[in-house]
Amino acid sequence: MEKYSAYSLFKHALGHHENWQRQWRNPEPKKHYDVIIIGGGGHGLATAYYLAKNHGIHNIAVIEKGYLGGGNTGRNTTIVRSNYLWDESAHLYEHALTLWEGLSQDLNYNVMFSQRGVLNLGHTLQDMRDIERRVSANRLNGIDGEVLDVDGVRRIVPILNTSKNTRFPVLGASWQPRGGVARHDAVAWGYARGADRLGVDLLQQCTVTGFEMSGNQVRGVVTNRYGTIEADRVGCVVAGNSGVLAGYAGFELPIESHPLQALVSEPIKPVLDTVVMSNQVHGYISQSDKGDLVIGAGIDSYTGYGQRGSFTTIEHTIAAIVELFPIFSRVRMNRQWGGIVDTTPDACPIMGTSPVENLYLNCGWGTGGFKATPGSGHVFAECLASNDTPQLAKPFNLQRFYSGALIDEHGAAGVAH
Amino acid sequence: MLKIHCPYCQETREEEEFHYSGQAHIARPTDPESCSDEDWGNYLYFRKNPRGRHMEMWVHAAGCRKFFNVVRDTVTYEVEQTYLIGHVPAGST
Amino acid sequence: MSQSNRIPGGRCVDYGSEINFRFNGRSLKGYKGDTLASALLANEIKIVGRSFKYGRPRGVMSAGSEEPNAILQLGANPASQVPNVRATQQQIFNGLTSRTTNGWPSVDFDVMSLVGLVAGKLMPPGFYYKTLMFPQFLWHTYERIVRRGAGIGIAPTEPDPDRYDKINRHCDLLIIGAGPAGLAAALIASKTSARVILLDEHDEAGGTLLYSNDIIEGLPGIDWVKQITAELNAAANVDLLTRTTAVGYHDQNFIVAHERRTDHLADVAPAGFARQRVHRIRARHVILATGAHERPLVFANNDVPGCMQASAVSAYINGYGVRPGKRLVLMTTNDNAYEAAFDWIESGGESAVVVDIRTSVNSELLKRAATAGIRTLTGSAVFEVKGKRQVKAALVCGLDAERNALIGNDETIPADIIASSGGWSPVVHLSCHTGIKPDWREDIAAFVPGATNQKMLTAGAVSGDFSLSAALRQGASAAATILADCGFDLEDKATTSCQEHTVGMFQPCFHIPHRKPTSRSPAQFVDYQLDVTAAAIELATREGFESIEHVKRYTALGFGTDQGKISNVNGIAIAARSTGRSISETGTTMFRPNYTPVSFGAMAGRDVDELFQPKRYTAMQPWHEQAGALFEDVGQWKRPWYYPQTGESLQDAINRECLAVRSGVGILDASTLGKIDIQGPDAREFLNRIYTNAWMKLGIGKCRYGLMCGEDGMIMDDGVTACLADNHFVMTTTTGGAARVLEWLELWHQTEWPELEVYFNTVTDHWATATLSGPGSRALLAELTDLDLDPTNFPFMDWREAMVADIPARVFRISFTGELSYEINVNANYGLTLWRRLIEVGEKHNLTPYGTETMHALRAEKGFIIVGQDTDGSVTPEDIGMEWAIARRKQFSFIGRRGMAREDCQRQQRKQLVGLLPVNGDVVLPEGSQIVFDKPHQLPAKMVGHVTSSYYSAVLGRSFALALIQGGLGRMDETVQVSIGPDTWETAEITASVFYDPKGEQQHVQ
Amino acid sequence: MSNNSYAIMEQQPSIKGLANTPLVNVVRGAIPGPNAVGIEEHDDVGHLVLRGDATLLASAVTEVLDLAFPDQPLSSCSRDKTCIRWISPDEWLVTVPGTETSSVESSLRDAIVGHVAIVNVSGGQTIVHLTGKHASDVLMKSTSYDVHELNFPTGKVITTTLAQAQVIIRRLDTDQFELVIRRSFADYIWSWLRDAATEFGVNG
Ligand SMILES: Cc1cc2nc3c(=O)[nH]c(=O)nc-3n(C[C@H](O)[C@H](O)[C@H](O)COP(=O)(O)OP(=O)(O)OC[C@H]3O[C@@H](n4cnc5c(N)ncnc54)[C@H](O)[C@@H]3O)c2cc1C
Ligand SMILES: NC(=O)c1ccc[n+]([C@@H]2O[C@H](COP(=O)([O-])OP(=O)(O)OC[C@H]3O[C@@H](n4cnc5c(N)ncnc54)[C@H](O)[C@@H]3O)[C@@H](O)[C@H]2O)c1
Ligand SMILES: Cc1cc2nc3c(=O)[nH]c(=O)nc-3n(C[C@H](O)[C@H](O)[C@H](O)COP(=O)(O)O)c2cc1C
Ligand SMILES: [Zn+2]
Repeated sequence: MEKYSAYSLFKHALGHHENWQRQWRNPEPKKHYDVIIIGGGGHGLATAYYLAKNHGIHNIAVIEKGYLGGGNTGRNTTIVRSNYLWDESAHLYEHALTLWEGLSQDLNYNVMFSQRGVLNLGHTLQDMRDIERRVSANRLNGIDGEVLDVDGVRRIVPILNTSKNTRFPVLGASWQPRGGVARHDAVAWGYARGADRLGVDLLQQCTVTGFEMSGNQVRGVVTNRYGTIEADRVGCVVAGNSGVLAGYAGFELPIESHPLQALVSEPIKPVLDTVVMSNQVHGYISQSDKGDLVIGAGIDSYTGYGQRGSFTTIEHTIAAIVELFPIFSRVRMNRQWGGIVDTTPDACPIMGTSPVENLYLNCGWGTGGFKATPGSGHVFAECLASNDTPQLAKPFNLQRFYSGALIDEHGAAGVAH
Repeated sequence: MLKIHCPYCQETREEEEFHYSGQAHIARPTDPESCSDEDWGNYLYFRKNPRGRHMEMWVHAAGCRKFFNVVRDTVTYEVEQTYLIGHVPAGST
Repeated sequence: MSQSNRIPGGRCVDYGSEINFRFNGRSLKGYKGDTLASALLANEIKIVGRSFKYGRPRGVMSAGSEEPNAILQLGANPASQVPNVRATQQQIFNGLTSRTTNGWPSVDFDVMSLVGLVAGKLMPPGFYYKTLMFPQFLWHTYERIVRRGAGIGIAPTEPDPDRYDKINRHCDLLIIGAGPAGLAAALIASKTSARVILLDEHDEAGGTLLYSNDIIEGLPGIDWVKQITAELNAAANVDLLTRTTAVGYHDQNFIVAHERRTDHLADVAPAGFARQRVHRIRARHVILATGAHERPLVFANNDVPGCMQASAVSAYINGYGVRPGKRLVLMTTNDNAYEAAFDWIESGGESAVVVDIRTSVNSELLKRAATAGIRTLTGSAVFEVKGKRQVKAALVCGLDAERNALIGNDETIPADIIASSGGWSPVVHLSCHTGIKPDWREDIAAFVPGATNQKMLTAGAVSGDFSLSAALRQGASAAATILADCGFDLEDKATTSCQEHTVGMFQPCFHIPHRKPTSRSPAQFVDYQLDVTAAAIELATREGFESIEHVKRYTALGFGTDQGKISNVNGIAIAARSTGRSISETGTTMFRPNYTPVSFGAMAGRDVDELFQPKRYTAMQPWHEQAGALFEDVGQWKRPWYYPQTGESLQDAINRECLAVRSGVGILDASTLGKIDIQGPDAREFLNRIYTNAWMKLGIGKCRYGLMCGEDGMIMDDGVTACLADNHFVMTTTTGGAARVLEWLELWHQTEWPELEVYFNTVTDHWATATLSGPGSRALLAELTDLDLDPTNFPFMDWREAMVADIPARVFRISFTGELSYEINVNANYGLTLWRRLIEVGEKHNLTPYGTETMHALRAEKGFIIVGQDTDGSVTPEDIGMEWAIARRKQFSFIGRRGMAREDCQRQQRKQLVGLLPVNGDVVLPEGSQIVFDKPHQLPAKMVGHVTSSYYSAVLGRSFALALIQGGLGRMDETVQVSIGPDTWETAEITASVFYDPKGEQQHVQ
Repeated sequence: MSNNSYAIMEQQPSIKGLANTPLVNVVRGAIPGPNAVGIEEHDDVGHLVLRGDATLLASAVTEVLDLAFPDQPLSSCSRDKTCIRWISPDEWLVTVPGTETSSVESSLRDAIVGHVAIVNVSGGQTIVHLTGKHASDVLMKSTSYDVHELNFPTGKVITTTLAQAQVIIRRLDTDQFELVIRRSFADYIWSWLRDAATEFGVNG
């Protein structure tokens, strides 16, 4: 694989960019793979990459029904942070954040991971208690973060409406400086290119429509394009479609798939250099390097696979943004879209074995899995390679929904994305 | 933006008036105490989550406050029918 | 050079009303009806912007919402700024202030363009993924430089002075687009009683008829339009909305339309008027009559100012009375575009040359051209533009049969405008918003709306039939079909006649070859706004980005504020060719709302400022305000937080309020607690199932505290329920939980236990509640009631009906402070009077009003929990030491019972609610602080719990807290370390959770 | 005067003038405009919620209130100051002159046999009339329900959302609507309506 650098750009410029190599091949599938990953989103591609890179397994296929990174990876608001409340999640997301910090170099692909800091605003006394609790927990977990009062918030985001006279005045915030955003597409492409170089076959426009089973064992996958492809192990990393795939294997999951929407404004000159999130008024916002405001909405209440949600959700989100940033009232919304998020009862992922042998699950990341992409792939690769659940993944097994050992990020921390 | 027929108000109303209430026809086990943790977990958390025809409950929260069932396609978002709690959808055998 | 390009005959402008406006600091003139674009062209302004990536000069390209280049900043002052206004859609008004956004030092001379010239080659699509990675720590610095180039316009720096509005509309028929097709449809519908809405994004109805030379019903098109619009305006059943764009087509025929009500009048809307309005339209049926956008062709340097759509040339000449130049070269693939050349010559243009890529062209047409003095070249193309800051000439050459290569010799034809028409792209956007794909039609080389499950028909150019007669016919017949379907009688089905030019053979063509390969030719722009070239698209596919969605994401094709209206199809065609697929196989990218951008203000509507969310108040609010209370947000409620006296800090006030309750008497407005009236023979049984404790034996006149869990066994709400009569109870819930609990009760009743005879009704708002608390409360209450307050007759946890201050009341002797308390409930109409009387009479008892903060501190001293503060959805009744509230012997397996028996809920070492006393009694532990048993030597540390509630207790003279701690109940008197800041620890001792009056003597007081 | 099964309580003091309506604290006053929208509170009304089977309630209502019983969804029956509105298949809202509230409640209780609930909610809600040529425009800005006369004729009652609150709306006439609103939302709804009506002018 040719190395990307300023020099390579210069060199190719002289050749009128006629000689760039493909970033990945368009291979014909083999009959049999050691591991098949279903789902060519960030998590699936990262899994394949780390399997090949760290575990010496190269006979791998990633099967993607559309185009690489076209699922939630390509439609999220790209917020990356690790300041989760419970130890189990904090450790997992911090593991991911550490990987983010060297990802561009590791992949030789600039994923534009921008550590511009993430603010979670508090508007009520209970918000502030929750913030204190989370930041205190982060501190003891070795995760950066501080509690800011309203002056502190104003210093970081002067354009935020911090007046006392708003409907829900800002009382303070949690602040994680190491948090930020990344260029979502580049994450998928960087992993794809890295995996391809290590021999992974990326099969696009190919839908898995069933499993080849023998008893309670998965032996391969059935596809619409290439028929049956055999595999020793199958990792299912299909986010919003996890329930559908589980259905093919004959079981149900504690997952419901909901539309989650986002929108962008027209590009404006940079005025917002951090990520601002507010649960109380329900808006999430950052400004991309192109200049558009990238805004995340609340989740739609009903289930849906349509990659679109209700207009009311968009209206509420925009009202929240105008409430927080009155100067954006005359800025205009350009485009909205939706993804299908796989929500679990405790807003935490499911990683590890499934009720069916040889089939491994990595799903339930819901509204907030983009930030976990490197960590999820790294840990899940270990899981697939070792046939054992790594320490970081253990608490996220399916069993917790029977034992009751839920990791309630949702009730207790109440922070989405 | 859904439009849902409330079988009680006998009118089709805007989504804003309703709350979604999850998969329909999940009966509470009659004797919870004799359920295993697994049975109970299945009842509490595990869902069909189909891509396509879905039977689900809604409540006319800002209207008559009645719960009822809806058959909705989760891809096209078309509402096929609504029917009362305790009933089965038309066309079922 | 004032309006030197102005000519007579513009149909949309009023030559009698001169308008003064500003552009880049210059004062210019135009006429009423002009768009900013037409007025700039009239004033011979060529450069209206600089391109995003390469800083190239750009001019007006179109006359409508498809405009990619003329994106200006509007606004006369810091609050009225509007970024990214399309000059082609903005009418001018006196005082309009506009400027270009990119280009330094000026848009006419931009230093960036030099950088673009040199560095452009280093910036192929995706270049940033390939560089700026080393060294790792420098990315942040690189990014700051990258961000300097970001954005187009500038956000205002001050809050918006304007209001916005929303309105809900319902109709039998919504017609989107008021061109001939839409008008014909509306005309039919106007003669029925159907409810009809016709909307058009343009300043006036008419569509292409505003600019064309068509004759309808013997009238010039424009006159026909005026006649029809007058009829429609007069029809009571038709709403005709102009300046209103359908921006989103959502499921089940829900259409969002954006109306610009005052943007054409002034910077800021007249007082009382909404600047813009969002229409939320529910339509039984929709007719999509959105017409088509003309596609320019892709050739070298096709972005130099002076390059335009052919139809835009006609629009400026006929519509606005502006001929944007003198010498026209027009390249076309079809007959229709010739009209622009005719218009040019007729309006006095010096010369026009038509370069037709077709080899065989309708001879009539050629004859007509010759007669008009228009030179025509067939089988040829303009392959390159000469000129840097404006068009100077066209390089023209012959094409081979496949149109893949140039043949013969170049000819340089001088020109100041080069127009092109590569055919038409139906405006399929809206039809696709609900997730369907458009269909490619090879015969017309265009995408048309695909089959949809919405109740929608198409008419006119959007359906792929580009003739006027078809537009009129299809509009009428679509309307007739729909109206018949809705059951309306149609009296008049007569069709509208028109005079039509023949539509000749059309030659699909998108990208004009150059002598050099695409990668080496001068830039051939596809997406102007984002500087996406044909070479960029080819490069993307070469690098493996083959899916059209990948091409879009890698090159940014169609990502701009125009969403690629005129560029996408060209881009798709180029991608298709370079991947060896057909256009149909390649497909389009996904269409999404908004069709054109909508200001956030309009999307938010009235849900801003004071009305952002309801503020809920109790009946006593006027008094609280007078008393200077500060308020706490609890859900949507505003609750008095505390009542500071002059000079008091929060802590001072709380201390004062707390001591008053502990030693005298205080009064709290407890009206916000949820209250549910429960009636029916099975009310008790129902309570038994829904609460964890037992209810069968609660007597009339008695109250009981209840804990409510979810099926998972976790606490979800709590409150006191009183037995009013055998079949009649009133339940209280937490303030925030009221609505949820009521829905919860209904859920169980309606879906699981319909056989239970019971009804629930909210009475939260009906009862106002004033709570007297403290040892002095009895004496105070006694002054205002004849109720026998003797504790033997009115003991703790009883309620009585009585007159209080001459108002009928229900008095509950329950306590959330641990003191003798009376909660006085009256019909809320009398709440304020009751309160005032209590305050008045209370004066001599030293009655002190207290707020939620004091209430919280007092209850915490007693170890009473607050659901949501001391619990968080992961806490069972056992965890908070409330086994006593679990009636395991109940017959029915109450909600939560099985859940709390699960393995993990029964494990040892769960977190349990305990008290905490900081060793240093002056330190109030921050609520939320995490707890460890021993100070950690390294991170991550093992946390064992957190502080849930923490206060300074005035009565104890020290701080105290409640905490959830692993196995806490078995660790009494042990010390823990509380992390109260970076490297700051506080030692605290685990204690029982009741700090004050553990025996309850105060609340049971005899 | 509770009997053993249900507590019925006279909740209105005998002394006059102690009451404050939910709209005690709002800004009133006219905003000039040619076709001003009337926004006016009608207080001193007793509100009773009836829950139960139509078959149990119908005859008692007719007997006690001298009104036909609106058993059809979304219908209402009224006479002078008394009105009964269908709310749900087992719920009706009765309004009567304020002073009659508990006597009506008692009479209904006495007249009904079987499982029903009667709840006095007079303190929890109030009635606002919206009148004038633009009254329906104001409603269109406030609710997604189709208030066109063809869909929402005089006498029809709906429970729906008004801005971000809930409301019961009855059409009294072409240009006249009755809104039943909750006390705690009253300030919000009042401000909302005035704001929405500003472009037309406000009487109220
Ligand atoms: C609007 C929105 C905003 C969000 N914001 C954030 C945020 O700010 N921060 C954050 O951390 N997270 C965010 N998320 C969540 C985040 O996007 C996801 O958790 C994450 O991207 C999931 O990655 P993935 O690789 O697991 O799934 P995906 O990227 O969805 O990949 C799954 C892939 O599986 C493929 N697939 C499905 N079924 C099949 C099949 N049968 N055969 C073959 N392939 C199949 C799909 O096509 C898809 O490409 C957001 C999500 C959305 C929708
Ligand atoms: N011969 C050709 O090649 C050719 C090609 C295209 C069009 N035409 C001519 O164009 C006419 C077609 O008539 P028509 O009525 O179909 O189209 P039209 O272009 O005349 O009218 C469409 C109208 O829809 C409006 N519109 C588009 N999108 C909108 C939106 N989202 N919201 C609100 N308004 C929107 C436009 O402003 C426009 O006024 C005929 O006269 C035809 O001859 C000819
Ligand atoms: C972080 C982010 C930024 C985006 N910025 C833009 C943008 O500036 N312009 C645009 O048209 N779309 C933008 N999009 C949206 C995409 O065009 C697209 O809608 C989204 O990836 C979902 O795909 P789909 O619409 O094809 O289903 C952005 C998406 C993301 C995730
Ligand atoms: Zn209903």
